[in-house]
Amino acid sequence: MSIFGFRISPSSAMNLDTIDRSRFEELCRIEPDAARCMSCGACSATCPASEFSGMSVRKVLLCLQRGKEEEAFRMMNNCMLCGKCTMVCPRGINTRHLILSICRIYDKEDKR
Amino acid sequence: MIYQGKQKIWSDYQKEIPDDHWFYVRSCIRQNFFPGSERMMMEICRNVLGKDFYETEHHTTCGGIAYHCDTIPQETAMTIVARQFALMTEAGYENYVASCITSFGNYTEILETWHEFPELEAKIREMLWKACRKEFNKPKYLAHSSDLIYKYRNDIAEKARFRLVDKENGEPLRVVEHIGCHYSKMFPSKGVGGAEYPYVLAGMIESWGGNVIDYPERRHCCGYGFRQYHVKANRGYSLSNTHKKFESMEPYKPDMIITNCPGCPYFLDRWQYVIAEMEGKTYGQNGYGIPVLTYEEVAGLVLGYDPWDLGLQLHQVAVEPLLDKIGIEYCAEDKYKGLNRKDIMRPGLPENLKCF
Amino acid sequence: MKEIVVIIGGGIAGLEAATQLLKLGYSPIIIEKNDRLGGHVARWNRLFPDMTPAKDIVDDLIASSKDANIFLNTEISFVNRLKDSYNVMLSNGISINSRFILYTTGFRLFEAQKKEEYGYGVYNQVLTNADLENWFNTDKDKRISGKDIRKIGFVHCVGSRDEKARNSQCSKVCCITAIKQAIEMKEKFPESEVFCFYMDLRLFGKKFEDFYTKAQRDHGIHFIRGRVSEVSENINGQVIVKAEDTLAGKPLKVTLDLLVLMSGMVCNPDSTKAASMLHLPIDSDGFLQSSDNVFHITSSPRKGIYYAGACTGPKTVPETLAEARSAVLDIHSEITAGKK
Amino acid sequence: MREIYLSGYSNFIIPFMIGMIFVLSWCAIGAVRIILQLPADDRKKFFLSLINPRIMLKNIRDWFCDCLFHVKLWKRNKLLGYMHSSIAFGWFMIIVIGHIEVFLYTPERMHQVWYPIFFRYFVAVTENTMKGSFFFFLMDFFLLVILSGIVLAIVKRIRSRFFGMRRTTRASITDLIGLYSLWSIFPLRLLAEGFTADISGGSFLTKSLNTVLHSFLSDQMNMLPTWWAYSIALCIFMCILPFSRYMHIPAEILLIPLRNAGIKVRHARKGIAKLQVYSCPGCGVCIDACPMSAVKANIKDTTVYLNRQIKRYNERRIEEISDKCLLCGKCTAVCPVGVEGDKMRIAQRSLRKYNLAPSYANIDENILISRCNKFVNTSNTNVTSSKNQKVIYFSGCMTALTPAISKATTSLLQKSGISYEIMDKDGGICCGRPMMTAGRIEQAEEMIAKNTAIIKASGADTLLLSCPICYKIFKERYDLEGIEILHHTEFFDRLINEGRLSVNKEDKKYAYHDPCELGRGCGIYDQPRNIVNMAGKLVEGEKNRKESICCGGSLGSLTLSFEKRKALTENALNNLRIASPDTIVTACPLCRSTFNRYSDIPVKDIAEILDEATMKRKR
Repeated sequence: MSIFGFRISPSSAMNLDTIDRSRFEELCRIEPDAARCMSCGACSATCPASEFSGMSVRKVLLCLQRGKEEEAFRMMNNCMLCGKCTMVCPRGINTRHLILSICRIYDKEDKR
Repeated sequence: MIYQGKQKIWSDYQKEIPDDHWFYVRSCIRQNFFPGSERMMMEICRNVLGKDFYETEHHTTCGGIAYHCDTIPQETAMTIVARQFALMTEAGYENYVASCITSFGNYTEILETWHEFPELEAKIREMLWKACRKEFNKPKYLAHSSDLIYKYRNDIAEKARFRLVDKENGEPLRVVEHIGCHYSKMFPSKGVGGAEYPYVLAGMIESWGGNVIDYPERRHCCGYGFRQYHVKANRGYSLSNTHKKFESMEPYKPDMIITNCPGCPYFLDRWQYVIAEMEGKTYGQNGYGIPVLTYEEVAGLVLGYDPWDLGLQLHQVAVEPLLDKIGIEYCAEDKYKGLNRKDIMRPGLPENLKCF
Repeated sequence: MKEIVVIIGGGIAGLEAATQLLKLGYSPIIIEKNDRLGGHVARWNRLFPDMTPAKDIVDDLIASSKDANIFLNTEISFVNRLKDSYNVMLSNGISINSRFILYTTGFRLFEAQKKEEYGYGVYNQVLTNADLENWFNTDKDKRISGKDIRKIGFVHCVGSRDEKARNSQCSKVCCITAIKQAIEMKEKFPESEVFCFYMDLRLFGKKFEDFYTKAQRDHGIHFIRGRVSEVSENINGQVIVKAEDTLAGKPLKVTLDLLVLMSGMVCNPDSTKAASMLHLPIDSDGFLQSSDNVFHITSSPRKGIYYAGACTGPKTVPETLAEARSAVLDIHSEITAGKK
Repeated sequence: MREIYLSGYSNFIIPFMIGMIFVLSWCAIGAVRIILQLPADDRKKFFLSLINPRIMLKNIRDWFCDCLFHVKLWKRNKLLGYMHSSIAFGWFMIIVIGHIEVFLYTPERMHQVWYPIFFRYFVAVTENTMKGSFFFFLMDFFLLVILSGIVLAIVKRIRSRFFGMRRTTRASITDLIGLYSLWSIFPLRLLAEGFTADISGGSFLTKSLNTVLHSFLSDQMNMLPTWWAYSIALCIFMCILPFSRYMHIPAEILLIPLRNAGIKVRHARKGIAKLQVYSCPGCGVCIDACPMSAVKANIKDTTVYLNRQIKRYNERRIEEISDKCLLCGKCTAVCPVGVEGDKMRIAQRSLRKYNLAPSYANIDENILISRCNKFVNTSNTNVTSSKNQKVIYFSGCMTALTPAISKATTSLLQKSGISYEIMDKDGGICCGRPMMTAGRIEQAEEMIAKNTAIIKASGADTLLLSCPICYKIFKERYDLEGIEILHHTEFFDRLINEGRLSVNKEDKKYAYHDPCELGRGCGIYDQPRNIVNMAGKLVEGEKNRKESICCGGSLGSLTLSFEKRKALTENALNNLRIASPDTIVTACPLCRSTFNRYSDIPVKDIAEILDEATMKRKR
């Protein structure tokens, strides 16, 4: 194999054909409201942890749906479970339990 | 794929192309990459079809690459182009044909800009006059040289010795057509067949007996992208795009790729070697690559010209399997003999990509 | 003698106007260029938000307006303006004198093949909302029937809010139609995954938001905020859709078995033609221009000429019906005011 | 008194002895296990408490008051109190007097455990003495007391509404067996003693019964079956006891000294937690108390059912029940035996395994410190600053969503001329209580450590809090030596008392709602009421103070969905509306926003009304 000094970079596209959404579906079974997010961003704006780790429930949900789990975990790292997002959610999503459920279902190590 | 649907779109994007009397301008880089191509264009148009094609040694670059790389302002590019038009006017021609896709795109863009902003055209006229005391008329018709081969495709097919079919079973060859981005993506109405499903190369392939294959990444850029390839840090990105195209066309088992742009055939050809060396993957059959040819080369092949006179030995991917499939005779020993049988030396062979 | 009112267009607006005019004791004349009544709604299967069968609505309207004079397969050859009335010449040679003309010329569905990048008419598995409704009605479409449909995509705003397609207006009903059809498809193919590609979700009407919530939670329909940029076909004949997920800020692609394009409402060239005969003003969006867009949406600037329904812009079914009634009331008040 | 049988033995005592040995060994083993399960430091604490006379005295008092007299129940419901204490105390007295009789008349039989129980069978009366009649009377009297209690129990079983209980627990099958065997013990005893009363002697009850029985049953042989039946009933009751709710009788005896020793729930299923589960008598007082019971579907999620499910190891239901709870603490407040429903649930939650664990190590507290160590010096000449107090005000996450509270609070601070700084005006770290209630103790501790560092570095001497949720954890878990932790109600009450805030009473009726975390959580009931009384007329809700009803917005519940909370909030609002107040006043940002969502009466924080009431003066 020759060394050229550059490589084929992996595609940045999210390929929905290859993303494994089984855990997200599991999450939706426990938290049917997870699917009801309309991405308004109120949760992100009010989150005290967003300052530290860029936490945003909206983005977490989206990342999990689009196979960007690592990104979601990174954001969730500073979640304090304070419940401000629950208070401001216009759809009344129980974000606190949602976050706890994510913490239970998903696993950093386990790459399904 | 619904063929009638595409035909309907093609019928919407018909371009008027005069039959004769063209002022021909060459590409800056094609002569280095595929030296046989432009020569073959002249050969076919002048000698085979007997058309009037004029070219002058005084023409320069169109400034397209510099313009797209943001190194010169558009006015500069316009003045360069204005000078080319002046050469055409001086020579007494009205139809302007460019060999290069980027030039063609550049000319189209400039003519459209002048059309929208006549004051800019006046300014350029003034600048050209100040710079070299020349005046010009805008070309009446602007074409890319593939437009002309498209126009003459049936004449060529009549005179052809070979067709793009498998000589063993008469099956049409599976041909990938790749259109240069600047051909019609900017101005769909200026290309034959529009931007989504351009017909220019597809028409040639159909006339010459091949079968066009439509793969998902058909519209995707070859990966050249001036700003990508020329900066080494971005070169991987350039390669990735080509890789994406090949991955996408692979299941269709193409026999060959026809292109109409200076950069595309070069990158589609050479990157196959790089991918083979990096990943060990080849896209042709039996460890070969997929031969990438310019439309002039294909025209030359079907007309029966000697492959080595067309410069096919300068391709990275071996063309011999394709020639065998069509049944074009060639002399393997003569591959690396140049003009007057002068030895041009054999290149070293790659590890993973099968070549001769 | 009964006052004659000429109604141009036999869609739901025309039929409802005729019904109301009959009730008020006038003599409506419906001129319809097609061989059937009911317009676009007659081709639809069920209507949001109550999933009312469209056929019921159209049948009711046809039944209630059966006493009107109806000319099918008829177009307007020309209209002359007389002193205080209009002379309408029909293609079948009949000439009508009337003081009132009601335009219920409606809209035309955007021709999806104009968005070449979506490949309607080029790729097998791409169809429009109208095709899908047709399939719901007839169960005949070789693109769907008998196929193993596992992934379905809906592209919102096809030809709407698109300067390139020369329609900058929002077609108003496509979002909710897409959600309705997505739910219906999910019900027909419970194992399938459904993706809706939207730019904005405009769910303004009564119960529309409930539909959205239902689609999200009960049917697990995926909403992706991003406009589909191009569609291609793979070797199995499936379509590959590319879009940017603008919320994630990342490009995205997905292979689908079926792609439904939500063709929007655009102005009907026939209504433009009919309007030009009387030099009625056309709005910048190509639809007929009302006297004003707040108070007199059903009035034209010209005396005796009224509009109802989607000829003045995209409308929902209830809005169209309401406008038809409102226009009839306008006509009625003008007639009774004249008598005094 | 003389003995009839030389052996002092009859076969019918076998069932009783089986039951007795079984239940005693079961309880002994259980008690040892529970004590062994305690963490070592807790165990030590427990043993030390047993030799502490003050605690021991308290234990004895509690044993009598709680186990025998059911004082708490009496306070709550007289009829229910009587029912329970009649049976418990009556039985206790019968056992005690039985032993006294044995001790007096047949001291050599003291070692035969069954003897006092079946005393009347083994002895015959020889002479009528005053002393003897007295004991006979006492025995019959207490038997009557018990029987009256049992009659009430039967009535309660049929019509619980009669006792003012809207809802009661649904008994399990073992409970029913225990119940029926318990009910049958004393009538059977009466019957048995009735049969033998002519030989063994008796008093008004047994003697009269004996006469009645003899009138149609001449044969004394009937007496043996009844003694058998009595013994069997005792056996059934004692054998079913460990598996029924009657386990609470022995469990409570151990729970009282453990509680008095100050031992807290530290493990969800072991030690005192296990003991609390078994101490639950299943009386169902918590059902009516629970704010969630406003919706019928939630009844099965009350503490009594949690205890039952824990006994059954039904993990799915345990999780459901413990996650749903609002943690308002009302069940704990009303529980007659002292089961801590809220703490138990947090403990259950802490058992949960999470794959992802947040960490706050990346948060640089220095940035946060630099935001909050510049104290605003308010120069209010109207008030003389007595001491150079530096107040750090932690408004908390929830107050960030109710800026009216923090605005009023800072305004009051300025009015009273206090030098203050807002700790989290540009965002900060959560107090950790919400994380704690979710059972993620480790994460909460991490937040606590960060906040402690920030507060200590700020240089403040007082930490002022608007939010009772924060207040509770700051009080309980933070180690802020030298810094006084105050809720704003305490702080403002003090300022008023010190004369630093002068309040103009307004002609308004304020209903004060006790926030769960502030009232039951931290025991602060009076200071807010003082403030409200200063600012206007205080009226109370139907249920108030310890009995106050949770607003329904609590962060404690993990699973209760938004739409299902509405009914709870409306129920709590109805409770406050009873005195038709002009304004509902609370002292918690979460209660305030929850009530505001559904209330037709304005809802304000105590700081707001105080700010308004002090504003007038300046004009």
